[in-house]
Amino acid sequence: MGLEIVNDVRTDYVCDLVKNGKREDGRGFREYRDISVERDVIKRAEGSARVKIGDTEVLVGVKVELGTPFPDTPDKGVIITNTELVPLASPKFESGPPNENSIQLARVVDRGIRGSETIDLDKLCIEKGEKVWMVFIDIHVLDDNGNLVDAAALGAIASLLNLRIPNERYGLTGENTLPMRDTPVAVTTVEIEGNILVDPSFDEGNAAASSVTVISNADGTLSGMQKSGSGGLKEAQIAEMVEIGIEKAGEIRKKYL
Amino acid sequence: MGLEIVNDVRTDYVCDLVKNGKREDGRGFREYRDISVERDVIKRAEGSARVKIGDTEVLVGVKVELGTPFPDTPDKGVIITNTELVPLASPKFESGPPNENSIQLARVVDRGIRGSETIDLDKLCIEKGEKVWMVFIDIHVLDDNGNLVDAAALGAIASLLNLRIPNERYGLTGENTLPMRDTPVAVTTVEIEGNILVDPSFDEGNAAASSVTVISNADGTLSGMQKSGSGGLKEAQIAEMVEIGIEKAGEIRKKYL
Amino acid sequence: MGLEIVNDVRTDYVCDLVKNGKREDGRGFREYRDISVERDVIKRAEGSARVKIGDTEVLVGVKVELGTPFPDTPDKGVIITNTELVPLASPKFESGPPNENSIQLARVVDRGIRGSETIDLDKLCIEKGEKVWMVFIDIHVLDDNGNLVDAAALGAIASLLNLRIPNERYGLTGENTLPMRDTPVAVTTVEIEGNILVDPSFDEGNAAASSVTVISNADGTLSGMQKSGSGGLKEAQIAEMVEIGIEKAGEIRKKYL
Amino acid sequence: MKEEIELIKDGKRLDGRGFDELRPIKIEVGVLKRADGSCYFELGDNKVIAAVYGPREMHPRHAQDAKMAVVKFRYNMAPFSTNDRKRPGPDRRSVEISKVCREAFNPVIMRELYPKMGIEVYVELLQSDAGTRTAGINAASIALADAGIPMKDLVSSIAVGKINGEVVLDLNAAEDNNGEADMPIAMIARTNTITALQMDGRMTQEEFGRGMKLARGACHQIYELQRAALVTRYNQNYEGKNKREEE
Amino acid sequence: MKEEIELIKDGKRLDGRGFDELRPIKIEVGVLKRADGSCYFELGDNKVIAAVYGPREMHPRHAQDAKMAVVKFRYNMAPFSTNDRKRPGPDRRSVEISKVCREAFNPVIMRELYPKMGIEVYVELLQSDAGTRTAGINAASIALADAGIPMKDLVSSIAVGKINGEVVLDLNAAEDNNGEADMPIAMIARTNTITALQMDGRMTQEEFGRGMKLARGACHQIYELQRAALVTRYNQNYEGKNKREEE
Amino acid sequence: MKEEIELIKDGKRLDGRGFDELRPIKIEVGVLKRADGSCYFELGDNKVIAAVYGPREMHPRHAQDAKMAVVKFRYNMAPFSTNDRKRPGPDRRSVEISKVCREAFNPVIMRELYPKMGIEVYVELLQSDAGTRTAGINAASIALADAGIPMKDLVSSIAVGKINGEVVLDLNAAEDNNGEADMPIAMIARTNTITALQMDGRMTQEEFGRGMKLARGACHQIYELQRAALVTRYNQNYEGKNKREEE
Repeated sequence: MGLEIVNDVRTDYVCDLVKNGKREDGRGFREYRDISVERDVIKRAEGSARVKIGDTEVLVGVKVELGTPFPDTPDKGVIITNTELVPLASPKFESGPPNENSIQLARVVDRGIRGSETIDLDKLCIEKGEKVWMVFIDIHVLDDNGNLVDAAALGAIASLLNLRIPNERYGLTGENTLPMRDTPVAVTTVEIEGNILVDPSFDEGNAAASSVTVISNADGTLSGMQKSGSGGLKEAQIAEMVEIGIEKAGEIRKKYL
Repeated sequence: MGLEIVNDVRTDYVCDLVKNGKREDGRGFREYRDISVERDVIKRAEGSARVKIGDTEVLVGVKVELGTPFPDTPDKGVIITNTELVPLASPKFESGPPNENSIQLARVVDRGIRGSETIDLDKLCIEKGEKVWMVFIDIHVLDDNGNLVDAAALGAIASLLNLRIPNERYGLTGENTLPMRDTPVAVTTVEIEGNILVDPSFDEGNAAASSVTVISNADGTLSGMQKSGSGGLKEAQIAEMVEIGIEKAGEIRKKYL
Repeated sequence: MGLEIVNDVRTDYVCDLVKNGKREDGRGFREYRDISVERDVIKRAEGSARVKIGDTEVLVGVKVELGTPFPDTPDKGVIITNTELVPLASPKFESGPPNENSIQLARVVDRGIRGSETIDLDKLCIEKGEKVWMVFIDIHVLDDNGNLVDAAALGAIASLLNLRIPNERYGLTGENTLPMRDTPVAVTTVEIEGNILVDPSFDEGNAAASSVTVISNADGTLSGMQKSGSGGLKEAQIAEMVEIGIEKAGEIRKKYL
Repeated sequence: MKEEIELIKDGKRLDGRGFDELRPIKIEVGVLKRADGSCYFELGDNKVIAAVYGPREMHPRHAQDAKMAVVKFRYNMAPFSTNDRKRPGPDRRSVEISKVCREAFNPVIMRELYPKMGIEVYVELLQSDAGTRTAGINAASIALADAGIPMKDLVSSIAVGKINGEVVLDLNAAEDNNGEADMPIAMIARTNTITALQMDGRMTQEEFGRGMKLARGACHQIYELQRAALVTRYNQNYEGKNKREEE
Repeated sequence: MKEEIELIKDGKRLDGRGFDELRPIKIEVGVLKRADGSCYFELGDNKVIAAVYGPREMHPRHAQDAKMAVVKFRYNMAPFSTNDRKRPGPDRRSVEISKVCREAFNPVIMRELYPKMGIEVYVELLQSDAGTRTAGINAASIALADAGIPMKDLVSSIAVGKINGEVVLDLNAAEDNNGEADMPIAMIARTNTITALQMDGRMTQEEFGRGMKLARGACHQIYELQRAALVTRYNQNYEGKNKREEE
Repeated sequence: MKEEIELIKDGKRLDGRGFDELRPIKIEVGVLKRADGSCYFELGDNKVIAAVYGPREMHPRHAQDAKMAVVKFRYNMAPFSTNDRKRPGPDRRSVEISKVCREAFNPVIMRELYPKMGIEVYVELLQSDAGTRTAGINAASIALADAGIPMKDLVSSIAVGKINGEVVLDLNAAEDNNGEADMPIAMIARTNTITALQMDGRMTQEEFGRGMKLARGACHQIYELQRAALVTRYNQNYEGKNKREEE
């Protein structure tokens, strides 16, 4: 109960600021917090990246293992994206199987990578119907201070971009790198009091009625979208969010990928 | 709490009626509600039937897929009967894994089909120890207004009676129909105030101390029985229930199968 | 609540006794309750033993089945130790998946057997990478009156000592006995009011701040240890516990194995 | 890259539809006796039933909201609704869809009228052919109204997508499996307010805009069908009631 | 159709029993210290222990019944009780059996004496050889009495079945696996009131009637054995108590 | 028997360490914003983060202790922390380790100050190389202090083991996998009080004694590093506060 009142107060505070054209941390509405991307941080993973957006911190590790393909795609490798919202990262997260928020997070990141066809799944096939590479993208959230999805998506693509295929470990030969065909970047905006803000902080995420994640590719095409939250949006607002999404993705791609 | 009082009142009402030789809906003690059986209602299923008994509605879909046999029966196909008491169907059902009621329902239906040896499991074997047909009988309850088990069992046998084996889908040739050896029909009676009533309505099911499901075959032999509920029954009562069960099964078989 | 007060009272009672050099049942601090080991009590198991330590009763059954080895040990058999703290055995046990207590119990017993290399896992391999014997050690607690771990470990080694490999059942030939290389015995001591007591009763187990299980072999070497409980122990206390552990294990081994 | 499969021939889709054409829709209201409100909805080969229970006491208590009703939404596929049998119980896909659908109704349900209560919406997919979540939302919208849950307006839903380079309305399974993009949308048709939006696949910003326009038009059509079905149902009830009173 | 396996030879069953003969029964009462009541029961090669806890406070609270005690019954097979190791934990079979067994006791336990309380019955199958649920009910009946739970009467249980065309009593595993039908029954022997009944396989109405008669006779025998075991136990307790008082 | 692999050469271990030498340790305090206290800890190639939340209200209520705070400890390996991907979620190993670690802190946390409350400790293994639980305990100890949880003292932890017949300190993965024994220990270094102890493998009583001595020395070293890290953190906070006040 006590906590909910605090939430209400913070929401009111954030909304008041936005009405006056301001944000908690002094940013402009279309401004991201500081971003940092550190790669190859986990020795045991075939690819990894630690991404910070402001105080939000996400660690993505990619493991590549041999497995059997799905029966309906015998000549394609497998990508599995998984998120753990471990209780270390937020007083709101709880131990237990993935809930709808962590499932949505994983699925949106996955959708961006699939939609952009970044990874050529055919190249992950070793023996049709028998042996393919399984690529496990594990998103480990360390500190949730808002906008997890952009950090997770950025960590995923950064990890994939210098993936090492562990041929040696399985006694195989072949290319150890995987040519990437695209670099999808997710940009999340929220609607608060009729305004569109990019990269919501934790409190802004709570205060917003709606949020939209737009994932776009190097050529500016869209490769995934997801509206979330309990509010409605006008077409023009969504168009603006798409516009911002493509623009900001370009900036992030240039700077960090 | 409130709900429980309502239940008590309805139980008293049903019992009073029965004492006076009457039922809520004016039926005789040995009278079924209207039955309807609609077949092949689901395109994606290899067999299906929608059964209504009064306002009770059950949808049964049968899927046939290739799988590996159980180690102890390498030359036999597999039948798996499963019930979902989805919360759509009743204010009393809850989401989650099958509880004892849905498990009992599935197992009683399964028992009838197995006991009557309706399906020749040997004919479901394609390659001994390697490949057999798996027959999944899924009972999806849509509207629970009493006597689910008779509706489910009727839906199951109706679905099986015109099952199509999907040989083509798996690149196999062979007969697409499966000769059925029997037509087990389940008939449920309840004991209320010393009287035996067939096809209990929802309130009658709640009011009854005991209920007995009798499954019988075309030749009048029994192929499954299950007593349920917290009351005791005299031998003579059970004998009467068996008598009614066989008789009513004959009528239903003639009319709907 | 009521129960907790009872627990507190019993704990105080046990502690007062110990301060005066006494135990509930009149034993000396280094004295076990009566032990009995009955072997081959379960026909369906390849090895079994019913162990009683005072009123504590544990039934261990070992099943041996064919299976595939783990990928990283293709030429070794598999041992799986599992404990069920079934609610029959104690008012404190609840139905459901293994909790931390039952997992710890199984893992400590397992550790003793593995640490002593009692079973030559190489001899459980039938066909490298394909077929090995899986040895399931199932610990079924029947009556929890304290010190389950010593009873469980004794039951496990007693069951293993006359294990029959079921070659015939799988159409195999070969030795039906498995040469055992050692006889690890677990001895648990607890610390109460600065004193070290062996073989804690139920109330002593609750009253103790710490308990230590020491598993040792025929030659007096250690093959497993586990401290449990919320207290701290001095080095000298642990040394004493190890000393007692090795001594008592020798006595038990001589008498019951 | 997917090999291109011919999904459009002579300006028509394989099932004969034009680019902006909906599949046939069939609606029945009040089909279940136990539920407080219900609706059977067909969209092409999709067959879905929605049921609504509530507002009723919410369990467990700690899941209650002191200020407004909590809406539960469960999207579930029957095991036999798909080509390969679907294992019973929720999977990651259905958990996500349930969330998106629930949020699609939050802007319209007057939740503040029922603090501490629960409103439960259950959608069962009996037969699926792509676009199942849009069919589910359309059905749920009617079932909510049938249950008498106060709503500011109905929610209507449809998907648009891209096949063989063309932006088209309401993909069927063949189109969805072999197409380039799929974008399910839910909206309050009368105010053009979008309450759900997802996109999968690859499309340009311009195609996205065209898709939105197509979806808007279709949602208006669906809204009219939903309204008509509810009016029919209301009249039936009214007549039924009058009849009973006359007797 | 099952190939017929010879289970009857010269009018006797393979284990030498006549058609209406029970397997050997062994009963020990009060075998567990922690439980409020307990019983070890052997029926041929079946070895089962039952324990009873309660009446005691019921958790969680919402599972309480304001008018009477709630009976919990858990039938569980030890992993090593079967030829192939049984995976620990409840499966569909044991869930169903637990329900049937619980209901078998509802007519006799005076639940109305303990509103809001729970009475818990745990049955562990240590070694199985067909007829396990009947052995479990017999054991539980004694354990309930040993725990002092007020009951109107004991419940006794046995199965009848059909092998090689004959109706026989108390099938063992070989007979159950190769027979035509199996019908476990529980009854209050003194009043011939049936409290549990299941049937599997195929039998005629006439065979069913004969089976009922066989079961009735056997339940009366079992009832006497149950009573005798409880009397012995009572005398032990009484003697023990007297002894202690003399000391 | 394991084939012996050469792990010691010319009196040195393969990574160049002496028998009584720790792997390099790196500590950062207060690395997470959301947690009440946190610590990043490296022990050789182990990378671990610990976070502490609380004391805060404990859910569910029936898990509360009326007399003191309940400590929850969750040891968890990230899926990518190991050579073979670890399936997410707790397994038997992590459940046992969580229990042992929780108990390692019970003697020092002043739980009686916070009746009915919960203190939650979360340890995430990001990269593992044997000795993960000791790294986790060391990290948790600092995170608890960083969260301001009243403790009688810090807990320090290290493993000793036996490789090629020698008792050595702080096994790495190669040594652990091919060694003869491993013994993780936690202690209150200042009072030489052992709060956690496990042993795996095979060692003599004399070797056990030597191992204890080695562990004791190492825990004293670690204790000093933990203290130093906390002092640095405190000074930072203090300076930061002063700076802000000056502005």
